[in-house]
Amino acid sequence: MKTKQRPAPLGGFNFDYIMWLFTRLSALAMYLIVIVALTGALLMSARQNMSIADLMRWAFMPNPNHVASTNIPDIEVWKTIFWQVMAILMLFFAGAHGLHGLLNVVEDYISSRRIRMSLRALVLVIWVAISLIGITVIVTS
Amino acid sequence: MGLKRNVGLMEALRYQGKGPMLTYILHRIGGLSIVIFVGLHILAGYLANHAWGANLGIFINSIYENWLFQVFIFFFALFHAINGLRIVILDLWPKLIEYQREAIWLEWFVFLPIYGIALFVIVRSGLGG
Amino acid sequence: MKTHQFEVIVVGAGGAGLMAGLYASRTAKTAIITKLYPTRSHTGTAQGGIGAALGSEEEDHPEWHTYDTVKGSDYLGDQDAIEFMCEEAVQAVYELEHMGLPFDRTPEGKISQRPFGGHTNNVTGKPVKRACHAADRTGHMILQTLYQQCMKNNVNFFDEFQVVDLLMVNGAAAGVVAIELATGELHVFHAKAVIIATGGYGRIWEITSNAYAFTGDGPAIIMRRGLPLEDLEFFQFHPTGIYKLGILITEGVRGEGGVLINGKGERFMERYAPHVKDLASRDVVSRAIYMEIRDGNGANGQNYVYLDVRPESVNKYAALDGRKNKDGSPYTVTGEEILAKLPDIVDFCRVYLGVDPVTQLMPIQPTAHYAMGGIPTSKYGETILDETNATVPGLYAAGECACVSVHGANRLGTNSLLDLVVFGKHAGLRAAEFAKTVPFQPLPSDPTKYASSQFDRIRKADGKDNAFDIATTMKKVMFDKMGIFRSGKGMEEALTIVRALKQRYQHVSVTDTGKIFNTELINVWELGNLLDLAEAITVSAIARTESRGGHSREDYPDRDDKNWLKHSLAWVREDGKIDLKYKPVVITKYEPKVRTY
Amino acid sequence: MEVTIKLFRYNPEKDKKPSYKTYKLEALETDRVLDLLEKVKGYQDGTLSFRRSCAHGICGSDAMRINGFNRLACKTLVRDTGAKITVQPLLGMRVIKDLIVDMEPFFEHYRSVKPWLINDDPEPEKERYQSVDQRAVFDDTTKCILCACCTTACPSFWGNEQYVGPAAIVAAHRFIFDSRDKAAAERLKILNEVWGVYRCHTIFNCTLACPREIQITRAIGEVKMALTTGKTE
Ligand SMILES: Cc1cc2nc3c(=O)[nH]c(=O)nc-3n(C[C@H](O)[C@H](O)[C@H](O)COP(=O)(O)OP(=O)(O)OC[C@H]3O[C@@H](n4cnc5c(N)ncnc54)[C@H](O)[C@@H]3O)c2cc1C
Ligand code: HEM
Ligand code: SF4
Ligand code: F3S
Ligand code: FES
Repeated sequence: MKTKQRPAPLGGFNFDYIMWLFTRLSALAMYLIVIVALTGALLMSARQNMSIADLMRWAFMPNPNHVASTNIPDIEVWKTIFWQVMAILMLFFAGAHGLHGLLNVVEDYISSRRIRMSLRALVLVIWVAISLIGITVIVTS
Repeated sequence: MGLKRNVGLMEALRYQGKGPMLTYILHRIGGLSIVIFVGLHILAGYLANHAWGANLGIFINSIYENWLFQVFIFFFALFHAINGLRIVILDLWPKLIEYQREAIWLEWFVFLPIYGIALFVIVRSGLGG
Repeated sequence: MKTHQFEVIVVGAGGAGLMAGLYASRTAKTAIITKLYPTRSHTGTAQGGIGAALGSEEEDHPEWHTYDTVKGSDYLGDQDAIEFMCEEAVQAVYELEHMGLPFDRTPEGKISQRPFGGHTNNVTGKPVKRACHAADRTGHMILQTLYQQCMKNNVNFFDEFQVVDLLMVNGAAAGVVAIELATGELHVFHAKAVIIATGGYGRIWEITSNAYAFTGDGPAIIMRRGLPLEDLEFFQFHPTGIYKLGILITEGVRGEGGVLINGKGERFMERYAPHVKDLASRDVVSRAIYMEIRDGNGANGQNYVYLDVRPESVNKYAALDGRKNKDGSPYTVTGEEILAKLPDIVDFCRVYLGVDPVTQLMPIQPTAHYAMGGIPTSKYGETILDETNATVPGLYAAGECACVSVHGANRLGTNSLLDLVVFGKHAGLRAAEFAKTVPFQPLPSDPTKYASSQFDRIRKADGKDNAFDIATTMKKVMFDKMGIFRSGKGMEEALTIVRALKQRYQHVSVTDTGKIFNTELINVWELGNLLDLAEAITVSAIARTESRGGHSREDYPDRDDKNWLKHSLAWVREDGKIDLKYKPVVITKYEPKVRTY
Repeated sequence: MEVTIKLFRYNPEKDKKPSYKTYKLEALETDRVLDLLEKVKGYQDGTLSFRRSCAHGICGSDAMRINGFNRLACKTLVRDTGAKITVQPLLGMRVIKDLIVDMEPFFEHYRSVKPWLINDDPEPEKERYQSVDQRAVFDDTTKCILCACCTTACPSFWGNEQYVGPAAIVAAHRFIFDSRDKAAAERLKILNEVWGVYRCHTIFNCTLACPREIQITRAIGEVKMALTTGKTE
């Protein structure tokens, strides 16, 4: 005695839905990156040479800049393509997550559709700008 | 006739929302402070590399170096990360919401010692010890 | 003053009103006027279930249901109407299911049913599973489902409009006058047909399971307009209300195997109803509790006894009674099952008593519960004018405020929800049909005159008396003297006091002079309704010199079919005196017999 | 014991601004806050206005903020509140008078999710079958009494009254997960908008405030997951 299956709804691909999911998934991705960066840092003997603040800075943004001023004897292993890619990934996730978060907070209080759409455009521009700048910083340092 | 719909910030904050409402407020403040700071920091990193903006860049970076600021930002960053994980888990596996009360306990249980240690380290180095 | 025009006006948005509105709106332009948001209606509190002989779990027939209802009514119910209701019951429940009502289910996926007081297998005499239920919030689900269907079908609602007067022109209903609570403004609703479904009036009594809103507005309005009310002396006291608060503990608790225990720890219902014991009909159980208390067997010497639904007691007594599951295994329950089947009851006990029924006893006492009497109607909801069963054109009534009479002298549990659905539907259909055949009556020249005069009187009174005091006194005296057991002397005393209260009521005024949500004014007006009804109830009861169903007299302990197998009709005359007349009971198949359980 | 009850008062016909008035009265530990309001109205100040009906937590009329937290006055005992009680109207609604707020926007949101069974198949002669498990999936959300305790406790709703609010999502959940209903897709579409489920930030104020102890946040979570997976079983 099974009742007939109803037509299953589509996941409804709109901005709100995608960003909702993205926020959660990017959060998980950031965790992953942080863990990889932390493990990497420890493997690269950060334990003896780094303050906790520097370690955190590295974990959240594995960018050679962030460890340049520490007591690490050999900075070269920290300056690889691998870590640059990780840093860019982190930048991508954190940037999109954070800026959308900002937008999300504002949207909670904005009723007008026009303003909402303009803000979204604005945030997109900021995101692209920040990302470009960020990438420049990462690759040039 | 009647009053306008009015929810002032203070009125809202005075609602006796218990544990989860507090985490929401902290999460929100935390998220916002991180984006703003991270944004500035990236800018600073860029500026510091160019002679025309080096001063500003260095100034912003020096805020970060300040231990008082670290006490603040580390609190929110850590809290945002741990609380965010709770939200992600509860959102993606609604069945677990049955344990939401425990989740909040657990969250503080994880957060406090980590932050405690970090606080100790930051303050000690901040006070030049 | 604003005027609206609809073909059919339904007053009240409980189960009966919504059902009527839903059906009337299919063909006629209909509006439902309600003083509460529809979902706040009292139907939402009904717990146990709705009766219908579906036979989803065991053999059952509408004829058995009919017989049980006739017997339950102490033979005062009109048998043609009862037969009609019990036949329609089955389809009515399926219809509710189709509308989306989330009934509990049997393992096969059918509508789940449970035993209820007075419902029996006519062959074995054992309780039968007839109450279709959705946990212990069946009424809530009926109310929600019907409201949802009304929204789906775009029925017009006037929420928080309180009807205060009925307009009659040329002996026919012409509309109603209502006060919009949010503005205090009077609105006239011009209609071809009016359906009254305002619910009961249990707030007359001190200990009651009824809502604050149960102030008998409909019957009181009808009475003031010179129409009769039927069988007012019959009011049901439910055996199990929470001690002092009166909040209802459903009979379903006993259906699931709970038992009543007196102060000595005995299961006393064995002595009063040897066959069905705790599942005897309500009047019988209430009287038994009262007698236990009177004999000094109350718990802790107080005026309450215990209801015991702890799994170990349930299992013990179920074994003693030889209660079996469908497959023949002995009936047992666990604490979790109790919790799953009666979640709200468990919650009430925890919140209001600080008692956990799974491990502790619940202190209970009988509580005023249900008005068997009310606006006399035919089985199609048409309001009856006099003892010849002539009807009032365009005026209909359904639900607890009406008296069809299917409940006679005592209603069986689950039959009220059934009454709402069946007669609500037919009243709606009839009213819409009628509206299609007649033109609008002209409105009287000053339609709001009578209504505003009532409010003006209250506003202008000298304010020497306090409404709250009057209400408290009325409730107390009605509970003491017009409760489960009555006597000629006691009732006379009650009548004197109620009449004195009515005099005092003339002095009650209001301090709130505003218009917007002047709940004080409304409450005082409602108190007037309660007082009027209390008087009519007492007068009707004094006249009936016998004991039958909900009306038990110590001075006339026996049923007297020779003189009293008849319905009473009460009119209030211009000068305020109450006239009584009588009309015969319809008997088809079932000759009155001695009633034992 | 003697209790002090501080009430939010506002009479639109007289007052420009709301104020608080304090009343003292005798009460038992087991008295409901609703009983106290009735007594204040009966003996001390007849102008006090509030809604109530059933007096035992089943009709949803008397939702208000008691000691800063959304509850039903008839389901809150003096035992729980202590001797000092503050009563305010629900937050985020227009106050009409004293403790009475305008419920229309709330019901508007409720109606917006089509809270009624939609199934265009021909009706069977008897009941539609539904297994015990299928019935259990949405049991929790059938308990809602539309009291608005949840929606008016939600910071997102405070922030913007266009958010449909937890109560509406609960109503939608009740039908989305009912195996007899065929319109889950339509409802999900409505909730998949800016003012739908995405204003919910898993704050839990709703769940904690619900007098019927409905796991509201869980229901909302299930709706969000239904949007992600397309599964409504
Ligand atoms: C606690 C409890 C449990 C019960 N359990 C069961 C059970 O298990 N099974 C069973 O069969 N029966 C049960 N009953 C009985 C049954 O629930 C009621 O008799 C029935 O719900 C009454 O329905 P109604 O539609 O007549 O009135 P209601 O549902 O009370 O509706 C009355 C409506 O009229 C409106 N109204 C009233 N006055 C006015 C006015 N002046 N102007 C405009 N509108 C007005 C109100 O707003 C309301 O909408 C129970 C009753 C109670 C109190
Ligand atoms: C591991 C790290 C992180 C986790 C687990 C995480 C998790 C989350 C989650 C789940 C949300 C959604 C909250 C909601 O919708 O209710 C969120 C929101 C947000 N996050 Fe993060 N986040 C992390 C890192 C960051 C970073 C690095 C930034 C800044 C760049 C950031 C900024 C924000 C902002 C601004 C919001 C919106 C706040 C709100 O809606 O209340 N987060 N975060
Ligand atoms: S979900 Fe709970 S709090 Fe919200 S309206 Fe329904 S019963 Fe009230
Ligand atoms: S309080 Fe509001 S944010 Fe979500 S979990 Fe409840 S709806
Ligand atoms: S009065 Fe009905 S819920 Fe409180």
